[in-house]
Amino acid sequence: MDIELVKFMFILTVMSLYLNFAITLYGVVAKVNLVKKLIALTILQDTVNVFTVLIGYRLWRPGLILQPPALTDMNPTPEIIKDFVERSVDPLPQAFVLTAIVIGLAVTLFLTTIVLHVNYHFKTVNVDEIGGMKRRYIHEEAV
Amino acid sequence: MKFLDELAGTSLHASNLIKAIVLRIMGWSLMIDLESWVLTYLTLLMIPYFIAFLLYLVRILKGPTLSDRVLAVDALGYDLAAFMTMLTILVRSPIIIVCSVVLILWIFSLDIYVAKYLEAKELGG
Amino acid sequence: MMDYVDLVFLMMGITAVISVSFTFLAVKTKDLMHAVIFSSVQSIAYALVYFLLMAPDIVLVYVAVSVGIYPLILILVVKRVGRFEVTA
Amino acid sequence: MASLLEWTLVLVGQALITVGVFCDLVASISMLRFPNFYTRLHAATVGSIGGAFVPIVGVALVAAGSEFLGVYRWFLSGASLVIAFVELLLAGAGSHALARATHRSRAAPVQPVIVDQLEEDRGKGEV
Amino acid sequence: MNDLSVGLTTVLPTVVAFLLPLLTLRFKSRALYASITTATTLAVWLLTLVNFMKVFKGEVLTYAFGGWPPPLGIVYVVDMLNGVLGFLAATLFLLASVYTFWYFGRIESGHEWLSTLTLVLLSGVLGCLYTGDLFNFFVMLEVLSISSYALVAFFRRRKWAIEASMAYSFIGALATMLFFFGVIFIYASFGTVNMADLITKAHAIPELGSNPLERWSGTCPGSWCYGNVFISSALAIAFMLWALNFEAGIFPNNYWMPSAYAESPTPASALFAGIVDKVGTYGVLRLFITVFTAYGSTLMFSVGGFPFRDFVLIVLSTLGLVTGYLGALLMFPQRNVKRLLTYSTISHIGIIFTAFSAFLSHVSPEASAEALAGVMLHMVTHAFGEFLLFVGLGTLSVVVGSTNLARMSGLRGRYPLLIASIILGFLSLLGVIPLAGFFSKYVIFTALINAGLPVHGISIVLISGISALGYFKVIYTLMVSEGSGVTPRETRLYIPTGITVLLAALLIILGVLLTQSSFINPLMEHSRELMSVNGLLKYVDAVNNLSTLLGGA
Amino acid sequence: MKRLFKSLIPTLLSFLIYVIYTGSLRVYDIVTGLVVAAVVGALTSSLIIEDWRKSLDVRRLAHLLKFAVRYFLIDEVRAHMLVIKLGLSPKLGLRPAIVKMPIKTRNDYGITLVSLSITNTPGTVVVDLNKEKGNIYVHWIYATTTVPEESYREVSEVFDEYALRIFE
Amino acid sequence: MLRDIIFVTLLIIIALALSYLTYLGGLGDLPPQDIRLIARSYLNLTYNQGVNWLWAASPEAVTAIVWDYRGLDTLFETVVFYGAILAALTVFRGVSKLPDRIVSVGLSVVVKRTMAIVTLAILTVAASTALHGHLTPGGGFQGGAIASVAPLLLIVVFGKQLFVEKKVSYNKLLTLRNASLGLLSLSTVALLIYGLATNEIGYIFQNQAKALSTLSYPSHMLDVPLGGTLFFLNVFEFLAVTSGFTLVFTLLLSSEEVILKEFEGEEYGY
Repeated sequence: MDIELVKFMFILTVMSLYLNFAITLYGVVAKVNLVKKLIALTILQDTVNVFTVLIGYRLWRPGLILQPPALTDMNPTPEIIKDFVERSVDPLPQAFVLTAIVIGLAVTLFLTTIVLHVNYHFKTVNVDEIGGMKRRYIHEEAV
Repeated sequence: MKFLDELAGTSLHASNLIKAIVLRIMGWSLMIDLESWVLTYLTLLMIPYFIAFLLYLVRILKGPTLSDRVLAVDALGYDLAAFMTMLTILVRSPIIIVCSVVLILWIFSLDIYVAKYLEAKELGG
Repeated sequence: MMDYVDLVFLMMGITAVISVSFTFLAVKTKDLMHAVIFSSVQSIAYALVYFLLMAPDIVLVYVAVSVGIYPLILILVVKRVGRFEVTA
Repeated sequence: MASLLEWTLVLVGQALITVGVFCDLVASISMLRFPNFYTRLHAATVGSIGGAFVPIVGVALVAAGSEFLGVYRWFLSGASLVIAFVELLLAGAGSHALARATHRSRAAPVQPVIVDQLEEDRGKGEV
Repeated sequence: MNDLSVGLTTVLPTVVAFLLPLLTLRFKSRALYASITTATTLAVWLLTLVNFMKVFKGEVLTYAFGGWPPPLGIVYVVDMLNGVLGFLAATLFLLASVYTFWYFGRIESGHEWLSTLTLVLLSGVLGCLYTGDLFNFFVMLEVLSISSYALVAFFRRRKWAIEASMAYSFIGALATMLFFFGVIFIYASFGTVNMADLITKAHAIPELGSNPLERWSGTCPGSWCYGNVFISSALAIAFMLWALNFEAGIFPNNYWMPSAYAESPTPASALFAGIVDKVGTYGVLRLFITVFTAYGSTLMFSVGGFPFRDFVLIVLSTLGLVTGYLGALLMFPQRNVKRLLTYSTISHIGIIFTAFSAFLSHVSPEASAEALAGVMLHMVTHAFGEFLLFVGLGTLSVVVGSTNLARMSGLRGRYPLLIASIILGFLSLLGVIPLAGFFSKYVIFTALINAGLPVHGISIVLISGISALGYFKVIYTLMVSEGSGVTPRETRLYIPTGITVLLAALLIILGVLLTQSSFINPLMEHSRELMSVNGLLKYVDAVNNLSTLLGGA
Repeated sequence: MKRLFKSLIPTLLSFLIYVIYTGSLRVYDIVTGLVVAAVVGALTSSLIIEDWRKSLDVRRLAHLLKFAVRYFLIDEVRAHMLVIKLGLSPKLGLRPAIVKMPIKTRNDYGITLVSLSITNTPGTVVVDLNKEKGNIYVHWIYATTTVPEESYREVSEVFDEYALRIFE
Repeated sequence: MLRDIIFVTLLIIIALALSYLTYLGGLGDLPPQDIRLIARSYLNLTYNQGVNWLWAASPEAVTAIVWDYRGLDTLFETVVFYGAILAALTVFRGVSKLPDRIVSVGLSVVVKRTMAIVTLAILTVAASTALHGHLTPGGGFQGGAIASVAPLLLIVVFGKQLFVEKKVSYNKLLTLRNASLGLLSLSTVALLIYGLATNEIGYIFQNQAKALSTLSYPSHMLDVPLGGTLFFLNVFEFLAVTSGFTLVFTLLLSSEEVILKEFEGEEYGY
């Protein structure tokens, strides 16, 4: 195996994730359409999650086959467990991501209901227009 | 060559011939390691598969209509699922096959959603 | 002779780069339906990355959530909101 | 040591996978070359049946023959067969649903086409 | 050692929240929902009371879930800082659920959902306060946020309620995601998310030495653990602070607060202003006085000869100053009472953040401890005052059918007790002498002066002075203005009046107690300990002992 | 009793899928598989089975198997060859057409079998169908004829006959 | 436009700064040479009978972490999901009680029939994923997410009318979801309650026997490791997630007409 290529590709992956992070952050903050914001937010969540799992990866060495963190032997001897520890990837980030994905899904479900309601009430999902209406409303309330 | 010599040495009786061939093939199978054979072959096949994915991606980028894109995503998804099953053998962890099961099950849903979007007035109707 | 370890990393890198272009398209496209499709392609790319990172547990949830459920709710919203992003 | 049966399974499986790879490449090329959505549907069918169903069955055979994968190779093999079964049903239904919806909503141009009897019948109010 | 009273606080409301909707299918009685909520919050209140009594005696309570030794499992750690806040939270939730007995008669529908969401919010708040694990903090922050979003959108036919929830939830989701991103940097570089473990890895204090936690998560020699710990702690703190500042409502992130607090149902807005915004503040405090302290933590690396931690604290306290002035200035023109109260909350949170400047590394430990005591006291007095005002004015809004201040004039003859306690609450927030609000502000003020930060100290007085305008506007309307001709819908307000009077009495009693040195001295003692290395050691030792005990042979 | 018979085939199918998917025959798998199959079978039986007498007919199953073998070995291969040839030929010689074809089967499952078979062979895709009149509209990439009856014989007659035998 | 330019430059700066700090070593070696020590501890302990006061009795480390070592996270993750559905029910309250007069047409008969057969396969695969969560990758939420594809696609393919015909009502779904959540939380505190009753030490979320506590769930069932609570938690989570998804999507996919009717008028309350 070519260690230079492997390192380059791994760092390329990390950089791509940072780029995705920046693009979606732009999408969430600067886009005026709520649906666009929603799409960007879901991608942002996914990017953070992929990044997390990437942290728990490890370099393959010749003669070492990586495996997912699941033991395939039902009656393991200490040697098998030792081998398993040497070969498995980090399970903790995976557990974090599992939690984070569900949380992201829950938040997105809620945001969907809210976007639908915004559409029912304001007949638009453009935050600039809604902001304009709100400024007028607050002005009326304050006077 | 040696094989033919052996054959010539024996009388050309049909049962003997079959026996010899079977023995010979078993001998080969002892000589070549099945593991490295499978893995090398699959490693070589990965590359055309990946090229096919890139071509599908070009179609997704070009469009031009919604249906074209969905269709390309669909084909990409099915092929990716097949690709994942091969990769499962390649990385020698059979239990990660479950991934392609879910991929197969869910890629189809995109078709249905878009079809419903195009066809009906209400998504729940 | 190419080792398959290289191949795994190569695929990971290429997939990540592909995902950047699709993220960009998903954020930029004016047609929201096309944006949904692009974001689901991006999700498939991430699913492949998860697969290569040996995280089958996550792929099980991730594919279901972001290839199956996000498109449904996004298409549902787009159906009610209107397909094209209107810029004021 | 690998027995004759295992070699047979592996070789047949690999043959199927090779066919699958070929179909897949052809499908992706046709997907680019074909002129409109309806013709591309056929390329997608090549991709999903020849390019996915066949190699998945091949993988099931290879896995059944590869002893080095451990006990869980039967899991791999069985799950592959389930995938193949489900895929056979879903790919067709998906293409059909998409084609029908596209034709009904006129989302994609039907041209070039020699004859469109569906459009004619729809004009007569028969569909 | 393993205190069940700590562990049950979050699990109990969760179990009840799971089971409550089942009852709603059978029984349609509002009183039943309110009594179940009240009974649950009462039980939680008793548990937090027990915790508070113990931590006041100087113990640090821990609970390891599942019996796992700490860095492997999740551990709850309660010291003085979160013990006080936990007790405060449970008290406010208890009062809010008592208030719902009255309030449920005044809304059309959704009583069962209001009860359930309140219970979910309770477990979210207590989980955020008690947890000793950063990832668990993120999860609990999400529990808190999602129930808050739902409560803001409770009146779903009112379009501004939906808009407020939209503004809150979109940026809230982004903020919590960034918090998670920060936690990931911590894990990547330190290899742990447990706070006690993180403390030992992030500090180079010889007393911390070797500890049982390292058996599971390894040691961290010098600047390189699994990555460069300085860089990653700086990155992590940047992301996490943004999220926490959003929850607390500090300057660039405070635009969602007025609408959200004004549009949510009264008990919910009272809870938001009382305790939910304190959770963000608590998070910042925990990060700066326990996890990344001035005693040689990884955040103390110098940037141009200046410790990075001080730099962050200066930014925070400057933002706090801006927030304080902004809230005070914007309070006056408001006609909507709830919106006015929200701006008051914003300005008080600004005051609390201003006090963080006393935690700079060159300030004397004495002044820092005094500032911490002031911050804790101010959190309590502000929570009581703001809760009282939201409940009182919210009740009046329900009664007159509007949140407009002008409609509330001329009610003083009708509800004298309620109005009187509301005015006491305002005076306490303003900082008038016999009331508790004065003493908390005074402690912060003297601490800032002692710390050599006169600008910050005087700003607190100025902010109070500016906000006095807004407060007196309300007091004037309630006390002096003649009636606007609105006939109130109700005559008897036993429950709301009882709650407001109770809180007003509490504010007076607390004010009187704070003049006694026998009451103020233990508090100062506790905050001195929290700010010192001793407090750090105590926190770590509690977790260490638990780990040794549960780790077995 | 009727419900039991009705859910027999779904239960068996579910159990089969469960065992194949699990890929092992430990006691745990068999026990959980039986429980899951019973529940899933009971839940989906009303969706899947229309007439339980037909579903328990072994001869129909035999026809189905015969059809499957024929379909994969002959029809699929032929269709694939055609489309691959079209896709790779330097000059795309397409003759796309949407052709109406009358089919004989009226049963839901019969129509499904015919349509899926046609769609899954490359070169022909069912675009729409009219259940009452028994017309299916097929997009055909290389239409040799546009007359409904002739194209029926070309494309769907085989499938239709098997569908009649299996489901009618 | 100016706003866009400002944001773009800001974000490019953020991306560059992140990249530079990563280059300086904020994340350690890329790719990491080895996993972190705490991960080694988890992998070592998860199915190590030699350390049976610290094992999770599950060969699947991720499920063991998710439901045992860090079970509290997952319980509250479930609460977040529950809260999101609760929020949807709160803002859609009233819609579930109105009769939905949507006319169901659905997609073509081919898709309907295929969907009916595939539903069976999906449910079976999902149940297997959930029931083998402690042995192979998978678990309660994974199974639930796979299973929920069935009701979602059934609604989209057949139309909402199907659920009315099959008598899958709001109340039934709510009961199923909350009952399974209740059982889930009960199985997390079961050993604590048992311990309190018999005056022994028990913990919230206890699974196997610990250093100070002898209480334990069974570690094996029939001929496979069971993982104690993991099995029960997976099953209940599976039921809760499936019914929760079905509940929220039946609400979200109600026809627009009905929802708009529910939103007529201004709401009283402060």
